[in-house]
Amino acid sequence: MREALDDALVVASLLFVAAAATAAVLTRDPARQAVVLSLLGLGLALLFTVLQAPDVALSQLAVGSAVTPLMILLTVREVRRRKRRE
Amino acid sequence: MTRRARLWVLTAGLLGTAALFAAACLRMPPFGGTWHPYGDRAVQAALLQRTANTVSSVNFDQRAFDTLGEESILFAAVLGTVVLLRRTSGERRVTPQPASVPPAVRRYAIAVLPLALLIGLYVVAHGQLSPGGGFQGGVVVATALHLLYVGVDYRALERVRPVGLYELADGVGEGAYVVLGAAGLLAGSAYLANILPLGTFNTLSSGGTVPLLNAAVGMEVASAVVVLLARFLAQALEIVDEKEEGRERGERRKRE
Amino acid sequence: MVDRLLPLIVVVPLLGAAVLVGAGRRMPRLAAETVACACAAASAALACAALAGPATAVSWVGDWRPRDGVSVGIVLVGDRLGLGLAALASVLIVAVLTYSWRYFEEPPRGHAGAFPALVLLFQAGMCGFALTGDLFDAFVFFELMGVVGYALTGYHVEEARPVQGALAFGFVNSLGGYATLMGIALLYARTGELGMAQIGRRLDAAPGHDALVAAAFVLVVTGLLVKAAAVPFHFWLPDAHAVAPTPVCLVLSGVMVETGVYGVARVHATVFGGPGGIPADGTRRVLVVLGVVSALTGAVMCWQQRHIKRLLAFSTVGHTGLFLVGVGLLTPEGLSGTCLYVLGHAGAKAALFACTGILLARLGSVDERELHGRGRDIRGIGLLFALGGLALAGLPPFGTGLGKAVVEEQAAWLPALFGLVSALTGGAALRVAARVFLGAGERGHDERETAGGGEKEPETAGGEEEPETVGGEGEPETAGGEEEPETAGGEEEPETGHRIRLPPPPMVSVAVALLAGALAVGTVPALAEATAAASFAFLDHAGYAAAVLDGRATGGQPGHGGEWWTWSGAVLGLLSAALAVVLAAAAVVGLVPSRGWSAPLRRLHSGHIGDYVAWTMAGIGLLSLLTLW
Amino acid sequence: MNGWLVAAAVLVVAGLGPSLWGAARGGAGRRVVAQNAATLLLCLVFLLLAQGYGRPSYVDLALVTSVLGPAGTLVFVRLLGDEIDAPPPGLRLLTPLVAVGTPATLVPLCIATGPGRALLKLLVVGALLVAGGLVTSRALRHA
Amino acid sequence: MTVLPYLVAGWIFLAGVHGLATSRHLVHAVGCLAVTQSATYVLLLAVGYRRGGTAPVFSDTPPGTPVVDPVVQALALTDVVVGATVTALLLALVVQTRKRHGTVDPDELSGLKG
Repeated sequence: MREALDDALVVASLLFVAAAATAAVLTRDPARQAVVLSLLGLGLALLFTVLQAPDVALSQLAVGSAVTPLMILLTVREVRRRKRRE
Repeated sequence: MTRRARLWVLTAGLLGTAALFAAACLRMPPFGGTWHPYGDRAVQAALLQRTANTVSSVNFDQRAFDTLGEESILFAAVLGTVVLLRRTSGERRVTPQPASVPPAVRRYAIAVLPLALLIGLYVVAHGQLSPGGGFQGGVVVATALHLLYVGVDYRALERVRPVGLYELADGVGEGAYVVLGAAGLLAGSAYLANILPLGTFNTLSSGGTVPLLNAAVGMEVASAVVVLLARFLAQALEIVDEKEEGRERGERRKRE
Repeated sequence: MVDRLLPLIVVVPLLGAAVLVGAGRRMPRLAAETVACACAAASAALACAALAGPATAVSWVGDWRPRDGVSVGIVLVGDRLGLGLAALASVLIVAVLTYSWRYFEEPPRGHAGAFPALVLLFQAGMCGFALTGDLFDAFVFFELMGVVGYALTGYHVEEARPVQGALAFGFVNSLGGYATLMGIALLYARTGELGMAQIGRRLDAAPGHDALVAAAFVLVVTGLLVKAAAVPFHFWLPDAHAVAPTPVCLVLSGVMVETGVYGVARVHATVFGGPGGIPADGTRRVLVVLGVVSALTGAVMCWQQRHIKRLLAFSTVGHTGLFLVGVGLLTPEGLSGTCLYVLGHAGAKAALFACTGILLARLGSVDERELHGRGRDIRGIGLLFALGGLALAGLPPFGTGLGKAVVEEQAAWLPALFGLVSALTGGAALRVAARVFLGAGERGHDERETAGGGEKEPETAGGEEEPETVGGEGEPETAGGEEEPETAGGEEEPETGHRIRLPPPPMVSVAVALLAGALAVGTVPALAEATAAASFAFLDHAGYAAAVLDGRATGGQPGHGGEWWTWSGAVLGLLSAALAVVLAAAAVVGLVPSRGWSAPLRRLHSGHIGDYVAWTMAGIGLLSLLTLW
Repeated sequence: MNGWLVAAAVLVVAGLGPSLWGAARGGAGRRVVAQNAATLLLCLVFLLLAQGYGRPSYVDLALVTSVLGPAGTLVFVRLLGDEIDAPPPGLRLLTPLVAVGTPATLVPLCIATGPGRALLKLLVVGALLVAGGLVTSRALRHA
Repeated sequence: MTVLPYLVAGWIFLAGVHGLATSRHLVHAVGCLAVTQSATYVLLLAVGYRRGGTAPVFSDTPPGTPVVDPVVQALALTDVVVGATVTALLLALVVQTRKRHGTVDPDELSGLKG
């Protein structure tokens, strides 16, 4: 019973991650993609936790929840700032 | 190539790769199996080294050389970003305009900042005991500082962030890892050997050199992320092209 | 004792880089460059000392020695070939640091140590990759090499092209690295091990090859072949090498690309070479087919270039193809010939790049047509350049000639391929030398006229006398669409900040020393003997595992005296050199047919990242077909 | 039967799934709202998993999420400011989610944990979640 | 269930590559590369999973409990760091591309041909 439950959690998170990855690829606008990537990061953290890898989940959370979106959005802002001026 | 040709080449490649990978998956050991020879040995070794978190033992003791490489990658990437995002000739620094942030957000940021720093340091310090370690905690610490940017103002962040000091800490962290490894050689053992007393299982001082290497990594990561983000922030907020700036000023004057 | 010190070859440059960054803001430029040189030289000395030591140095990092043939640690294996590569890389790094001594214009304020620190990290990456005996550790150092490589390639951010070249480099290499990691994960699933020797033993314990091992092989090799720039994974290389700062090109072309070939050979020998791995026929087919295609593509594209650095980059693609063929024969003689070839090529190619750097510093251009006749007053450099070209063509007694001759003896069809590729690449370099330093032939408008009416070649830089007026601001002169795809070299900025009057002594002496090294490889019999013994040991699948895991040292095998010049080899070398001279002369007097026929091939090199990624995936598909057949 | 894990699975399927749907389509504002909801839900899932697996050390994950989740949302609000349509659709759902979801998860957990350091950690997480949820929805409204 | 995680990893890899090759915006391409890399995490951890095992952290569980493979976790950790650094470096290059080329559309970058 417990194993079936574990499997169900694993399958649910796997499908979530696969869906988030697909959505991230299909979101062509980089700023909006950053939001989806952030959700992909959260999904990965969940998947790692149900795969009993809290260490990896923690580093994925640390990197994916604020630092990567910040870098992407700052880049997007820089790119757009110049576009607007022209 | 035209877009259509590229799509054809890509599709052929993707199909080939998919077929190969799918065939490989069918020959993989079933998911969740019990046969993990290296993993079992690593667990035994970690217990012998009195390190409660086996992952930390693998990272900072058994496969510490990997982590040295990993830290060097981070170090190199930060150095590379600093070089690539430098202010070039023809670019000028300006003082960014202060942002307006709702007071509730400001209060939240200032209140949570010390707590977040504490959590980050806690994650670093308990690396050899519970999930976490230098990398994870270091990133949390660096993120915590940037609460000042998202919640308060860029200038508030600048006040707690003398970039030169963080660059120094970045170098010191990387250097400390290298030197701690060399201590093993000096003690007559191998490079990166765990030569310190192992301490009591499941306490903060257990694991010999593991907590020290962990702390070195934490220091490097925290300062590396701060330096990295500093470059991106400077590009997005501070650095402007003189030509573009001149054009803009001209337009403004015309309007006035 | 040597065993224990092995990690220091990797670690000393890392420490140097940490010092340079930590103290960077306060350090004067002279001190920074001295520290860097000292660290690089110390590491080079260590590698050479280890080469002089016992047969195979094995160092378990953290003292995690194996028990019953298994360990939990990472091993560094200093066998002859690995140490040789580490030594070559370190020596080239020292050459680069000497060459760039005060070469760049004032470094960005507060970052005096940044460039030397990056170079040191690059050295650490290459040495770690050469020495490690652990598959995942190899991936880590592969990535370190990559990350530093992207940053160094894009170092001149003030210009448009370096940024684009670095991006292509970054995307394609990272993708290749991730493919490698997928392959490593598959191998881990099958064998439960990460050490190369341990994986090899586990695979052999259950012989019989299946799709899983094949997929792991294909994926692991993909990343390495991307680094080795084998067709169709090679597109990033000309883009990156043409735009990287010239001192960096010395290392990129001279040794980094070759580490990819080395990685393929290492992985084959230790992991997949046994009964449980990939059948030798499969590996041979993969490497020889890709090698031949790369060699021909590189040679043809090299001949078509006018941007001198891009020309040299394509010649690297061609020669790497030859290396892949040599390694792919899977014989000790083929391997040892390739080693000599790599050594000779590193000297010759690096010397050519060094000369090109002097051209750029003095004349502000690397465009063959634009520089026509403008190198007349530095004929000394021209002589060096021509010698480098002849070395590429395989002229005896250069090391390239010896290596080429040794490999060619392995099969009857090889002399034709090797001769053609050497002659084309060497001939292209000689053509440049004749046009630039002697002012021979027309200024280069002939080809456009013979190209026929339909194709118009957009060309603006050709008529400009002063390149600075075009430099920087001018749009890249290549138009898209159906026009002639071409990259000219006119709008490069001199990297020295101002034009130099006389070639500075460090730059010239580095070029001379590199050529002398290439010559020494072909004239010192001891080197060839050592290489032959090393290659024999390198391919010993079981012997490697025994040396690493059981501590049973494998000495140099007796009875392998090593290959040396034969009459036929020397004649073939002379022939290809003569052919190169003839080709160059024909090109200078305008006897070479129009370049229209190669336009489709040149159009494939589109500079488009999406194209490169698509080709990389197609390459994985091709590799699977060749492996499984 | 492990009720905690069942609850976690339900939250994943019925909570995180719809958040992804919300984040993958529509305007920037709606996406950020969905992202914020996802961090909140994920934090609760972590708490339930820690209890369900019987591993108190997994609570650290929730602790980190409760700090970094709102920080991430604030990053989006700060840098996407002009793209977010005020008030973004779906924002109304956020406050009830925080107000109901957090106590509904935390109270049973606290009861199961009993007094001690672990309880203190849970309470800190809860406080951070509530504060973060309220502040981010305020920030989104004024974006 | 016995192969699903591996297939999901393969799917993510291919989806990321597809996005990378067809991208019209370099920042989007960097994001797709990050997606591609997440396939490697998934594959590594799936390979190391053991049914009924728990995390190899013995601070709150007695030694001797069946645990999942710690080695792949260490590898995945390294991999996460590599991913973040590569993203940062490529984004830095994208910023400069925008400045020097005036575009971030790969179709419009035409400095290097032939």
